[in-house]
Amino acid sequence: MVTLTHYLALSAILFGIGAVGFLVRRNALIVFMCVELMLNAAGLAFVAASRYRGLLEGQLTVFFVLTVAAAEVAVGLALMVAIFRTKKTTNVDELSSLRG
Amino acid sequence: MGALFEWSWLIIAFPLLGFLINLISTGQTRERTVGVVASMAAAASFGMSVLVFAALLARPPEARLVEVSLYRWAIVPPLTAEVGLRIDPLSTAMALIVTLVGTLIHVYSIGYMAGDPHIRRFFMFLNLFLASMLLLVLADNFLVLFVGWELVGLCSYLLIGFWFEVPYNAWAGRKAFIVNRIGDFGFTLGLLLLFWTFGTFRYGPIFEAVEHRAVEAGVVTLITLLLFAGVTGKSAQIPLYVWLPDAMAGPTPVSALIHAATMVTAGVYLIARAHPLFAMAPFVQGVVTLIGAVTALWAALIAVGQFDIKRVLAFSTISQLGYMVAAAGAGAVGAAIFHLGTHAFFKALLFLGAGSVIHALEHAHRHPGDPSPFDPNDMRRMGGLAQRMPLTFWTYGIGAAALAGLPPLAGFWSKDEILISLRGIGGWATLAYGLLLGAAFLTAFYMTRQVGMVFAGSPRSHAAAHAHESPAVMTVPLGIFAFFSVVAGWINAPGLGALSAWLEPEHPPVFHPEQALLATLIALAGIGAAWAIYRPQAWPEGVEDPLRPVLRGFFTALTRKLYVDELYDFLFVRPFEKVARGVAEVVEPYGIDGAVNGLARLVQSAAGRVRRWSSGYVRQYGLSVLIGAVLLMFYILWMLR
Amino acid sequence: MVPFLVEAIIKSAILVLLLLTGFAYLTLAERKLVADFQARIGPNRAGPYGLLQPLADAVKLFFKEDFIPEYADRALFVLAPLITLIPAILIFAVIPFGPELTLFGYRTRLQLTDVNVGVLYIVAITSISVYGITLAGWASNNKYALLGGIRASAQMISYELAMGLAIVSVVLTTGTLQVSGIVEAQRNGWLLFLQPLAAIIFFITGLAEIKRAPFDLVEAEQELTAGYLTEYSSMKFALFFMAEYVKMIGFSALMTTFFLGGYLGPFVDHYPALGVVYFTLKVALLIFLMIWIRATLPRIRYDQLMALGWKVLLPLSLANVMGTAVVVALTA
Amino acid sequence: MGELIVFYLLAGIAIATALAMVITRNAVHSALFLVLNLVVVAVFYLLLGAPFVAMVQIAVYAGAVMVLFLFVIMMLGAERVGGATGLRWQAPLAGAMGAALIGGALFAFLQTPAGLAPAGSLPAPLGDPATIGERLLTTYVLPFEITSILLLIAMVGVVVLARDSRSEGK
Repeated sequence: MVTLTHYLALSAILFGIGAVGFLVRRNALIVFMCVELMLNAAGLAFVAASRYRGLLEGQLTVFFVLTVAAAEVAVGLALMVAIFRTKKTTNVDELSSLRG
Repeated sequence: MGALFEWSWLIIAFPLLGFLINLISTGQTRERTVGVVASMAAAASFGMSVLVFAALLARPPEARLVEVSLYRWAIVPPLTAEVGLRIDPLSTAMALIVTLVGTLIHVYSIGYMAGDPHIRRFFMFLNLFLASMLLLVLADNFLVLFVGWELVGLCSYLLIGFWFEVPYNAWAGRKAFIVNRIGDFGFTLGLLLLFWTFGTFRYGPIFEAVEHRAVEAGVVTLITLLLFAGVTGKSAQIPLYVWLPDAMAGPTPVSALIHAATMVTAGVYLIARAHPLFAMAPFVQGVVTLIGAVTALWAALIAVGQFDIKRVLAFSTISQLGYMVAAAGAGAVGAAIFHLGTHAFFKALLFLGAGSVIHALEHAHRHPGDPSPFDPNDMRRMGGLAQRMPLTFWTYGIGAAALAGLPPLAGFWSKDEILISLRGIGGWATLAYGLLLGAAFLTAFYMTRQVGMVFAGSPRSHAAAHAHESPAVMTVPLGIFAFFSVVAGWINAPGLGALSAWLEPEHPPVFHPEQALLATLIALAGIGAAWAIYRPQAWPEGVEDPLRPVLRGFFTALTRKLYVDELYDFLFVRPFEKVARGVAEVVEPYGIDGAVNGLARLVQSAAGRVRRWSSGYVRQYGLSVLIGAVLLMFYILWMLR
Repeated sequence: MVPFLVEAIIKSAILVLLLLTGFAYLTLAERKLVADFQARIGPNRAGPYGLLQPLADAVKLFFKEDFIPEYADRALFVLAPLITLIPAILIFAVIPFGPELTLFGYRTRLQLTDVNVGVLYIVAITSISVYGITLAGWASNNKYALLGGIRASAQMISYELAMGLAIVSVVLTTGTLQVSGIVEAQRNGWLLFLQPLAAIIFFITGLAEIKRAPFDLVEAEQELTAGYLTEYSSMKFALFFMAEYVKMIGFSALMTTFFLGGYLGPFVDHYPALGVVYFTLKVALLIFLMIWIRATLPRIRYDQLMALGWKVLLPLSLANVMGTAVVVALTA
Repeated sequence: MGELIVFYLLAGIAIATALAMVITRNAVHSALFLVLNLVVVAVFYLLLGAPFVAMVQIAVYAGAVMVLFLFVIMMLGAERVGGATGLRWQAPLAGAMGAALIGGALFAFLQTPAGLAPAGSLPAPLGDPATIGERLLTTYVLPFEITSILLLIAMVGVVVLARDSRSEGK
């Protein structure tokens, strides 16, 4: 019997992997992908909850998250291209000119 | 017909719309357009007032009260603030006076202000002024009335200081505003007390409660006293009248508007409006009546010693307001509003006439290119203008005669009614009656003096000798006002009594021939006395004022406005300035600045250490967030354990 | 559960088998037809009328050397042809080939699955079919290949928008996302007549999506040698080739389903098997049209391609969607 | 039972692809693993009775977002990133924190009995495109519109950001 807990646990694991990836990888593009993975994990939790509660709102939330993620990726990648043009790198550790 | 009342908010909306149109119009708009838009807005408001008035007139007298609820402003239990209009005889009468006078002044301003670089701002404020006053007048509760009251104060400040490039003008605007604030402070307290007592701001329930004696008389006494404090500010009564003479700093149409229609009448209107409250506090009624009467005499006295053509009129207004306040205080609301109306016409006439004179002198002075400093308001530099500006002279003469109370002009009837209403009461009212008779004499005196100095004799300056009549856009309103100054009194003449029937059907106006005779004699006496002193033949060459040798030191005191400004300066302004300087020199640099700087230094040193956390590494920030999230999660788990 | 699975497996098997032979003879048909258009004879040596030519080609490709460049990304280089082929085949899962009919006493629909999000499924699958080509280009580690791959994906992404919007017009008109529902909605008239603009846009964008002439810039020999195919040979090349032709069939099937009434035709209600015939005929007609276009029109330039996609087709399809929405809202 | 096997199989793939995505050195491979992960999650959506969201997930995420990623990676040639880092101590701490996060979450979910409840009988039209569409255009029409504006803003922003300032005015 697959329960909500199964899905929530899977979601938590995926989220955790995404979070660790975000903190460990230095390639800005992969860092970005890790954010997408985390969003995706959250989406899974939403849809699972939606199924087990019999509510549609979870799916709608995922729908909105998807569109927002699309917008975010577009802008983020454009930023990255712009940064690459001037800095010639996508290493996040070399993009630290806002150091205090 | 009832549907018309639903649209009565248009009376306020039209000038507001004019204000908005001129606000959003570009700087390139032609000045003519600006003035026409503003005047049309005022005229539309007047038209709407007439319609509402007619609709109300069509109703039977006992049904002449319509309350229009417009908008629920705020609900903060127990306070429900609603914006509503009260259409009743008093408010429509006021609205008619305000919009009629206001419209004519707008039209006049097109000519008077022509060429001013900031004419758009001027007309915007003028429209806003009118809208605020109408809001004040038409409101159905004290709160909205207060909003209008304050807006009127703001507009007066803006307009008195309209030519703020001259420091004196800005100072005069500030003075008007601050003096009004003092009165408003009492007014605000009165409103709070009112709400505390009655639990509402709406006129209807409050007056009903008063009628049923549902509240203690003591509280009402306090409330009315506090409200009266506001009145002394706005309607320029002792002790807060000092701002009005300085309000002459504004353009002349503004003075006319302030004196005739929009600003100073607000106080009288408030007393009339809150009449049921005042009726319950006989002590306050006595105070109001006496203060009004004393103000009337006091201001009339000062007016005798003034040389500025507008300043004389300003003190005259204070004096006439004293009449109205005294009448309203004595419960003669009809008489007070009657005088308010007639006064609006002839005072507007006088101001616009004075404006016409000033306008002419200024142009005549500027024309030959005389570089010497020249005050076009100074009556000592005038004289002999009757031949050069006949229209202005004749209309001005009518206004002066109306103000002096010569029958059958407007001032005669309304002043008479006030005097009669005070006669039968006895006690303090008799005292007030006496004072007002004295004031009537002085009124006739100083008006004759002014007419004599300005129009009679030979010119006493180059500019006066070369003055010309003003353009039609200025003289036509003069003619209209002159017409009203003649006939406005007949509306309430004995036997007709239309205004009284309209405002208070139960009190028809009474006419005592002997009173009328007495008043006429007093006025003639005043005119005669003034003419004896100021006729051109009696005026030797080189003498500044023939009255000075007669009164000697006292005349100097009169020209210095009886030293009241100096007294206030000594009593309030100087000590306040000392305290302020003390605060500025001691408390601020050491107390406040010290605290702020110390805090800043603390933050600075702390930031120096904290900024090392801001490493610029995105991943490190992310790690901080994750650590925070983990800690939070475990905290929640621990709490739920 | 189990009968459902069995049915699905049987259906899929038949489908794949049909597609594979269909693809093989499609290559022959194209060569023959183009030859005819160009007044040539075409392949005629292998078997009667060259009917065994596809077989000969297969044998030839099979025995070629399977070459992998040294600096290529080996895993992706191998996977790319598969990633290209699979979505092309997956499209057929929701296409109804005929109405419901009884076969061997078993009532079934000539459609693998009739999900209620069929149209979305089609959009989703088309959108991921970009991967194979892009990856093939990248994995080859070759400039021409990479440029070809990027060009291909840019082209496909650009035209996907207009294509999606054309499909939206169809969905708006029929009011369903179920593919069989769209077919059934055309009983009273093909959508080709109701939505002529959408049909034209769909056809043009479809040509670009499957990179047929005149949109075959990806393989523009003059500029890119063979584009993303440059480093491919032998069976892997054959897989790409196969994917191309399967996509051609798939697109024709989609066009038939969306605009030409799918399996509908005279007497189809009485003889359901006729539906398959109609369907096949319509698909064949469209394929003929595509070959005809290939033989007739020259290849357009890359900037012309982008301008056409973004400045003509996209606004047109947007306008069409808006117009359709207004009409639907007014008639509802 | 079959359901559980499917779940564990898919969950295994999901976790494996996620890990592979984080671990692999090559950004293109990372992106592809993420695509796989997204597709697996879409399959989960299908299992959970959300076909619409599943299709949108594939079309938007796999079809658009990740293609964009691949594009940028290939265009910038940013498959492998070089350069130094001043954060050597970060990786172990991040790993520990991630483990703590997963552990805490698992602990919390396993503790909560409500999560163990089986799926109730599913109302048939839940997740059906018509229902979702209706809900989006009635109850949630405001967020829906806001989202469309957001997309427009993103579009304009991207055009502004991506325009090469050097080629301006040509």
